[in-house]
Amino acid sequence: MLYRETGQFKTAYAQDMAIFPIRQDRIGLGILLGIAFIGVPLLATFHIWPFGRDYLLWAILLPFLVLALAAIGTNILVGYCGQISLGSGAFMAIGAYSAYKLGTGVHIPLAWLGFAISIPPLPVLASILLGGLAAAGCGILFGIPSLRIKGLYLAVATLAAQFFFDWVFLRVPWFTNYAPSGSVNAPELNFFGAVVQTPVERYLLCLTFVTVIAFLAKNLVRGNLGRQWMAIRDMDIAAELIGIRPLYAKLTAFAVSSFIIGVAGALWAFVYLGSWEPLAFSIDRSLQLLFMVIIGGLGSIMGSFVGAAFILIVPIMLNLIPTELGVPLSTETITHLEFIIFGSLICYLLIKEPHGFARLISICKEKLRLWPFPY
Amino acid sequence: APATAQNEQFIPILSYRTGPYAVNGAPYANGVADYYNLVNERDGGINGVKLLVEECETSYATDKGVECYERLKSKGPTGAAFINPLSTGITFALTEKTAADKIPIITMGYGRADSKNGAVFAYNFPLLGTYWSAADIAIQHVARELGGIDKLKGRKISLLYHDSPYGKEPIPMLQVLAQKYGFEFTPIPVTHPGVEQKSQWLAIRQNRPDYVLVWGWGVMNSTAVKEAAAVAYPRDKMIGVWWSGAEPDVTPAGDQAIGYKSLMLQHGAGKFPVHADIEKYVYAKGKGSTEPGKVGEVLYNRGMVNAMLGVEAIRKAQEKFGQKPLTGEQVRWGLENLNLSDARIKELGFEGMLKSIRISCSDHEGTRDGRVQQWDGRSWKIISDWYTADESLIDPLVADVSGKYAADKKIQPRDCAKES
Amino acid sequence: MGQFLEVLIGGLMSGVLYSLVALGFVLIFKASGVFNFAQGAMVLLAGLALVRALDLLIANGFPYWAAVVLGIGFAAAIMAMTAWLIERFVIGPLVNQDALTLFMSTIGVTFVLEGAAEMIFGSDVYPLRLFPTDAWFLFESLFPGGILINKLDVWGALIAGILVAGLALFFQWTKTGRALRAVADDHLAAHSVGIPISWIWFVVWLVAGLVALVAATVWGTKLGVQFSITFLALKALPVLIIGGLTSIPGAIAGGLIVGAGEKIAEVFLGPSIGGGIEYWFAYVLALAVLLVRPQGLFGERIIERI
Amino acid sequence: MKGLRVSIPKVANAREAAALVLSVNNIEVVYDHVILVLKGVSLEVPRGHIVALLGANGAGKTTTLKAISNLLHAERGEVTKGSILFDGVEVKSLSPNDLVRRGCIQVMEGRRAFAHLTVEENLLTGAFTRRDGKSAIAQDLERVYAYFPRLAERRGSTAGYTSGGEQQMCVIGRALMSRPKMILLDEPSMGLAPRIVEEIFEIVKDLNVKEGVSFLLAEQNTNMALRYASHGYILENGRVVMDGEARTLASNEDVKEFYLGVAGDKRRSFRDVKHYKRRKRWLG
Amino acid sequence: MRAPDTNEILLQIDGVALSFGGVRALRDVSFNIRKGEIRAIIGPNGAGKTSMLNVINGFYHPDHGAITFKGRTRTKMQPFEAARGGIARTFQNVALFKGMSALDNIMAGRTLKVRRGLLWQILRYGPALAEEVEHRHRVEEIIDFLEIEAIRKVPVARLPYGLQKRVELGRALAMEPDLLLLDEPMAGMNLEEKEDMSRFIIDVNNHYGTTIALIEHDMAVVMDLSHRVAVLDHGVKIADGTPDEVKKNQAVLDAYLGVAH
Ligand SMILES: Nc1ncnc2c1ncn2[C@@H]1O[C@H](COP(=O)(O)OP(=O)(O)OP(=O)(O)O)[C@@H](O)[C@H]1O
Ligand SMILES: Nc1ncnc2c1ncn2[C@@H]1O[C@H](COP(=O)(O)OP(=O)(O)OP(=O)(O)O)[C@@H](O)[C@H]1O
Ligand SMILES: [Mg+2]
Ligand SMILES: [Mg+2]
Repeated sequence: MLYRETGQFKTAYAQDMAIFPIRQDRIGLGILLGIAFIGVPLLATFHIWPFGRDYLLWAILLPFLVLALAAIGTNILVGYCGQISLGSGAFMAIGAYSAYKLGTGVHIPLAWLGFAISIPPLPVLASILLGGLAAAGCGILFGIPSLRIKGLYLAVATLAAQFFFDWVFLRVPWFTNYAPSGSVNAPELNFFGAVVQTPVERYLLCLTFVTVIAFLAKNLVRGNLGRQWMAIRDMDIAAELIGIRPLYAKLTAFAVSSFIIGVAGALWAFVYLGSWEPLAFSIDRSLQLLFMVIIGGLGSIMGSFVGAAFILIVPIMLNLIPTELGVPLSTETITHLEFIIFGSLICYLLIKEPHGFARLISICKEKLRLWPFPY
Repeated sequence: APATAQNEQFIPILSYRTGPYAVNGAPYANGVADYYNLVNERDGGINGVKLLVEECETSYATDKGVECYERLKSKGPTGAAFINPLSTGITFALTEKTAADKIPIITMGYGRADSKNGAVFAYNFPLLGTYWSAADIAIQHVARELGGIDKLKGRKISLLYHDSPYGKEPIPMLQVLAQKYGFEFTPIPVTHPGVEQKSQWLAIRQNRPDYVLVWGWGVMNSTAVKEAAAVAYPRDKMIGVWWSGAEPDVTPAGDQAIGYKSLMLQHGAGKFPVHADIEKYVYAKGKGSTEPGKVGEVLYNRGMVNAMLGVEAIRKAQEKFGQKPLTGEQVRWGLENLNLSDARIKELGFEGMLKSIRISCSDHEGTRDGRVQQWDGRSWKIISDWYTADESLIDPLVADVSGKYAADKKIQPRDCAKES
Repeated sequence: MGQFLEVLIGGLMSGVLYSLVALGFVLIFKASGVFNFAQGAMVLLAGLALVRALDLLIANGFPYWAAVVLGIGFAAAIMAMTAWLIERFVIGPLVNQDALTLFMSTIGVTFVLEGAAEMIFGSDVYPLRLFPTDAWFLFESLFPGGILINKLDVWGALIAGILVAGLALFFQWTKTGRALRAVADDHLAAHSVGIPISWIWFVVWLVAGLVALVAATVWGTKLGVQFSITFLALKALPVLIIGGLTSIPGAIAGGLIVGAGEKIAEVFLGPSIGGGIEYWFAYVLALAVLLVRPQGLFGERIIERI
Repeated sequence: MKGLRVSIPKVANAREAAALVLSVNNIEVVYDHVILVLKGVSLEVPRGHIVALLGANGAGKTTTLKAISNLLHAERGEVTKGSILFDGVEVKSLSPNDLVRRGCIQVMEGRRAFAHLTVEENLLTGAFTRRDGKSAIAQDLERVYAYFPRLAERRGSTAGYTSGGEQQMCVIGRALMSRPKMILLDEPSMGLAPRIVEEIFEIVKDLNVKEGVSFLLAEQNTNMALRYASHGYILENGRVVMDGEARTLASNEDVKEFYLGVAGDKRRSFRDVKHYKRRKRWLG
Repeated sequence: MRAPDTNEILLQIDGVALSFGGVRALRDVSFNIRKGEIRAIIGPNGAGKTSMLNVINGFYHPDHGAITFKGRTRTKMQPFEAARGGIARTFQNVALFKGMSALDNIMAGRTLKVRRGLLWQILRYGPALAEEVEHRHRVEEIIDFLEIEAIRKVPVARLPYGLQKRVELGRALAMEPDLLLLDEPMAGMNLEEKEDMSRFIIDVNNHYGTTIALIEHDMAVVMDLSHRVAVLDHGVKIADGTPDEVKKNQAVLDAYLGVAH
């Protein structure tokens, strides 16, 4: 009874095309945002359970938000445009390192041309966004093969980007400002004079980024470009024959997706890690993002969040539970068990719902609508 | 969670018993855990303050390491006493956080080489040796084998390294040394985790360097030894860093490893008086964390030494702050004022494993001594005297790099002259 | 010249060793359209089962040859059980789902296999010595130092060759082979003509498991059986796509190309740009091949029809 | 028309059971756990008969056939109620492969040829369950080529590249290769040239008469279907709304008007349907 | 039956040949389509009808021959150009975008008419929103016209075959084409649905003046709807003319229709 559309008449198409056409969804989202923007920071500032220690904020919520953002980016490419990519980690790295370079000042001596390009250190916000743009640029470049290569072949080919950039950031000392170990430190997080320092501030920063980008991304995928992407995903030949240019559709998907992933990469480096090395953006990260998107639901912004939560948090929980319960198991056994259970959970979930959490949620909604009747 | 008693000192253990580096991570973690256990079982803690330890699995992955740190840093009545990440990557990621949280980070024989400078890195303690010390010691040994420091001139020395911050750390020092002594230095990277090294070794076979320094970890070490054998590169011209000189690094290669050498982080394998205690108080009670046969292996011993230094730092700090659980900041004082004489080391049962150590504000490394050992097919044999790394070479580099860090991070270096 | 030959030969050989792992991928993909992420974990499992059984048997006084035979039998049994479990509980229920879902499910399988294998058999490094690992030096009269050829590589190449020949014949010439290809095309239609998919998948996963066991004997001898063996999967991927996801001989061809290409690049190009390039070079090579032939060298044409 | 159908257990005695090759008893099918598609469908196919299953788009014909050949679970569908007996055996307990072995094969709608196999390989997969030797299979292969000469011309081509009609013939031929006792034909005439359609129905009749093969025929070409079938069922919105002998159905006024397009006894022109009023539905 | 008023030729095919390996799908086929007419193409299975459409809208490139569309002659079309030039089509094997709702599928057909770029779409505000609403209006008209209001938001993969065909027609109509190519639009439909479909086709042809090329195997439909019929067999055009002429043609009877129809 709670979840019914009855009585909500739409009198204009614009209403039907709103982000959440159903009132209950809007209310739910409002509550969620309220909790995220006001509730959590309040609890955390006053160290009220479960935010007694910074753990929840630092080690769970912060990475969750950033990875959810990256998952949205990945979802645009993989879920909406159907271009399977295992290079997301690389684009995070590009975002992070470009933002780092821009934030610490760029100096390119072009000796043979007789001059040098010098850019003074940019403000953090600009560096992060430009880092995203740099990732978008590289994304377009590495998206070009997608015009010819499809499906799993493309997936493996995107690994070329992954390994190539891993190597570049490891090997080209210019990117790390010649740090001997190749590990670099983020510049101070100064936003127009306000320095972001504490976990709560960091959390709010990431939350803002994620919320804004998620809404904009949702706009995009609901609009014409989003439909072009999905058309390419579902049947590229037919799409071409109705006037969608694969070149434009695929490359915009690569660009938008890489931009978001790049911004997420910059946030991961600047806000979460603070100090990082290329390994922070390894193939494992790419795979992790792909898992999030598949488990969350391909082609669903909402699903990206759920997927990110599942892939990130469930292993941690599984790892925590035995210690918290005081079960006397060695860390080794706990970790092995964690693997086994996590793997089984993934399989179970997929068998229950091959299209991930997003579909699960929509089926639940459909059931709610019919409730109390089964069909 | 089990109720924590108020008179307990919490110590986290970041370990990796799974994943690609488990082979080396597990014995180390066993040594650490067993020693803490020993302190509790034999002495009832440190001056009556029991040690409460919790292990967290990092799989040698930086982000998991950060998560573990966050999970454990404020447990126990006073929070973590200190933290041993056992990974250079995690060390880099935690350096800033630990400074903010005021928890010392002990990186014995690894971590950032520039953190020797305690004036900038107030909370980092690369005890017993950094990679720059290691590099210098290795070159000293090469010179000794060649018959004199002047014989280095014109020689070829290659560095086969794990392509990560860990493997890259020694490069600047080796470049300095190459310039100074006039040998030709070639760094050769091996991609993580190092299962494939054929091209590297084919190149080595052609290039015929006089020595190959191995800066590997995990599977990379044993693979290097095997590949060396495959291209018939003499194993006794290979010198591993102290992380490339344990049993798991040579046993998979079997007889092919005979002759392979490595640095020692002071101690080697073998049993010392403290091991008798471990066997008596820990293993006899069935509380050991590994098979008794593995007690006394290189990495096990290193874990013990690491744990012991931490315990002694707490003990030292208790002298100043009282016999109660201490905060990280207090333990840091203990670490910075740690001064273990030979006599004290003997008392602790570590005689023969360690030389005396003295840590200060300006020198968070304490000592930079090392020896060289060689694998004879069954065990490691010590084949050299003690070397001490040359501070006059290392310090300028430390000052330079740590100065840059301080400037980046807007850290006002402490004035060590004023610190007690 | 001598060095070039040596690198070339060494590269070709180590490429064939990758092919051993790539073969497992091809088998499963060919028979079900599933990209089996768990192949690396299966190599680990097979290797651990084998080496632990061997250790145990030898410790109990079995003669070496008997221990080897029994050990291999034990490992094969473990792989059969794994194949059955995977078919029964994971892939079977997911029949007719799209490729990404199936791919994801094999990732779940990977986690389970890695956890279980290490939990049951231990996570240490276990030396395995089934093949000789020393080297021949050929043509010492022609080139200074001769040309080095590793005996293990030769063994590996030999075994891979036999496997590929056998499997290729099986797929091309038997009714089951045809049925496998039909299943990969359309699960539901295959069901409808009465192809027993469960049984077929069990067989294929079993064969893939046995191929993993073979790979484990060779790679285990090379590296020692340990967790890092799972990383071979990443080395096998470029091999796989150069050859074509559906081609068994392609796995060998891809292996040769990747092996030779990456080793030559690393040795001759690497030093001038900093080294460590072979990982990405293999993938860039693969990318280049795909740009010319999007289905890999020997893969089935991707059908574009409307 | 027969009387009202309720869910009385159909198989009253053994003799009747033997006479029925297939009986579907009041089944309900749900997709995705929420979408109810079949709402109590019952039908039966007497041994050696051709039974037509008619109905508009989305009425549930395909779903019914898939339920019979046990292919639903792969599409996340489920028979939640009722039972299906093939040759007296509960279908649920059989795998699709068992069913084919027992002689019940389905020709799926939508030209699902194995795209990467050649036409001939496609046909041969149809014989997968057979154990009667290579020569018998080769003989049947020739028979199929005789039925569809166009396939013989294209035998070596990759099925994915053949024309729509060729694929359809290929799929039908593939089913014939298994020498079934009962064939579930889902829209066999779709996309085939009129001549071939006639031929297909001739083949159906031929097999039925000479080899006693039973057919359940879901078909939009009502005209043809009722001409060849002995019985017909009309499905509407997941329910059987009318059934009976083919001849009776064909002479029913409603059927005539809505399915056969004859008004009076002249065929309506498609040009003139412009202002044609939408018809009533039997059931909502 | 009213023939189109003009004799203006919209599309002219000259000597088109197309082969795949050994298969000669089209051999020297020439014919034209006049503006405003319904032009049927029939022929036995594998005759090359679909291939012909593929050549017209640029998915296949002929080996020889020329295509003149709206007065411009070229040897081959590019799919995108064909679409922009006003050629839309439906497909023999339904080629809908399976993961999208019926509404989105039809909206996707409006791609070429969308003016606002990426940044506006991100904001989805002001002019961008207004444009989107405007397109939605047009699409709703089509939905009304095709009587598929009820399935607007249903993912097309769930729809029965017949409705999928209708949605596909909707998508083609959304492009507001000058030339509409229909490949067996009525396959798999029962009589009533065929009648509906016929009604749509006639309406589109009459009201919007859209020229239609129609491939269909139901002779009754073809004969009733089309103004002119071209017959292909084995890639060769064997007859061309009004329905009545074609119906009586002996070659057509032999190759295609079989027994008198
Ligand atoms: N996989 C599915 N998931 C959800 N609903 C489905 C699915 N398949 C079919 N349906 C629904 O079931 C109903 C019956 O479909 P079915 O395909 O059985 O009809 P049909 O009578 O064969 O129609 P047609 O003549 O168009 O082939 C349709 O309303 C359709 O929307
Ligand atoms: N891409 C292709 N590759 C190979 N052969 C092709 C290709 N496209 C079409 N053909 C062949 O060309 C011939 C004509 O095919 P087409 O699809 O045009 O036939 P059609 O007239 O549409 O037949 P139908 O009525 O069965 O749909 C067929 O024999 C087909 O196999
Ligand atoms: Mg149907
Ligand atoms: Mg056609």
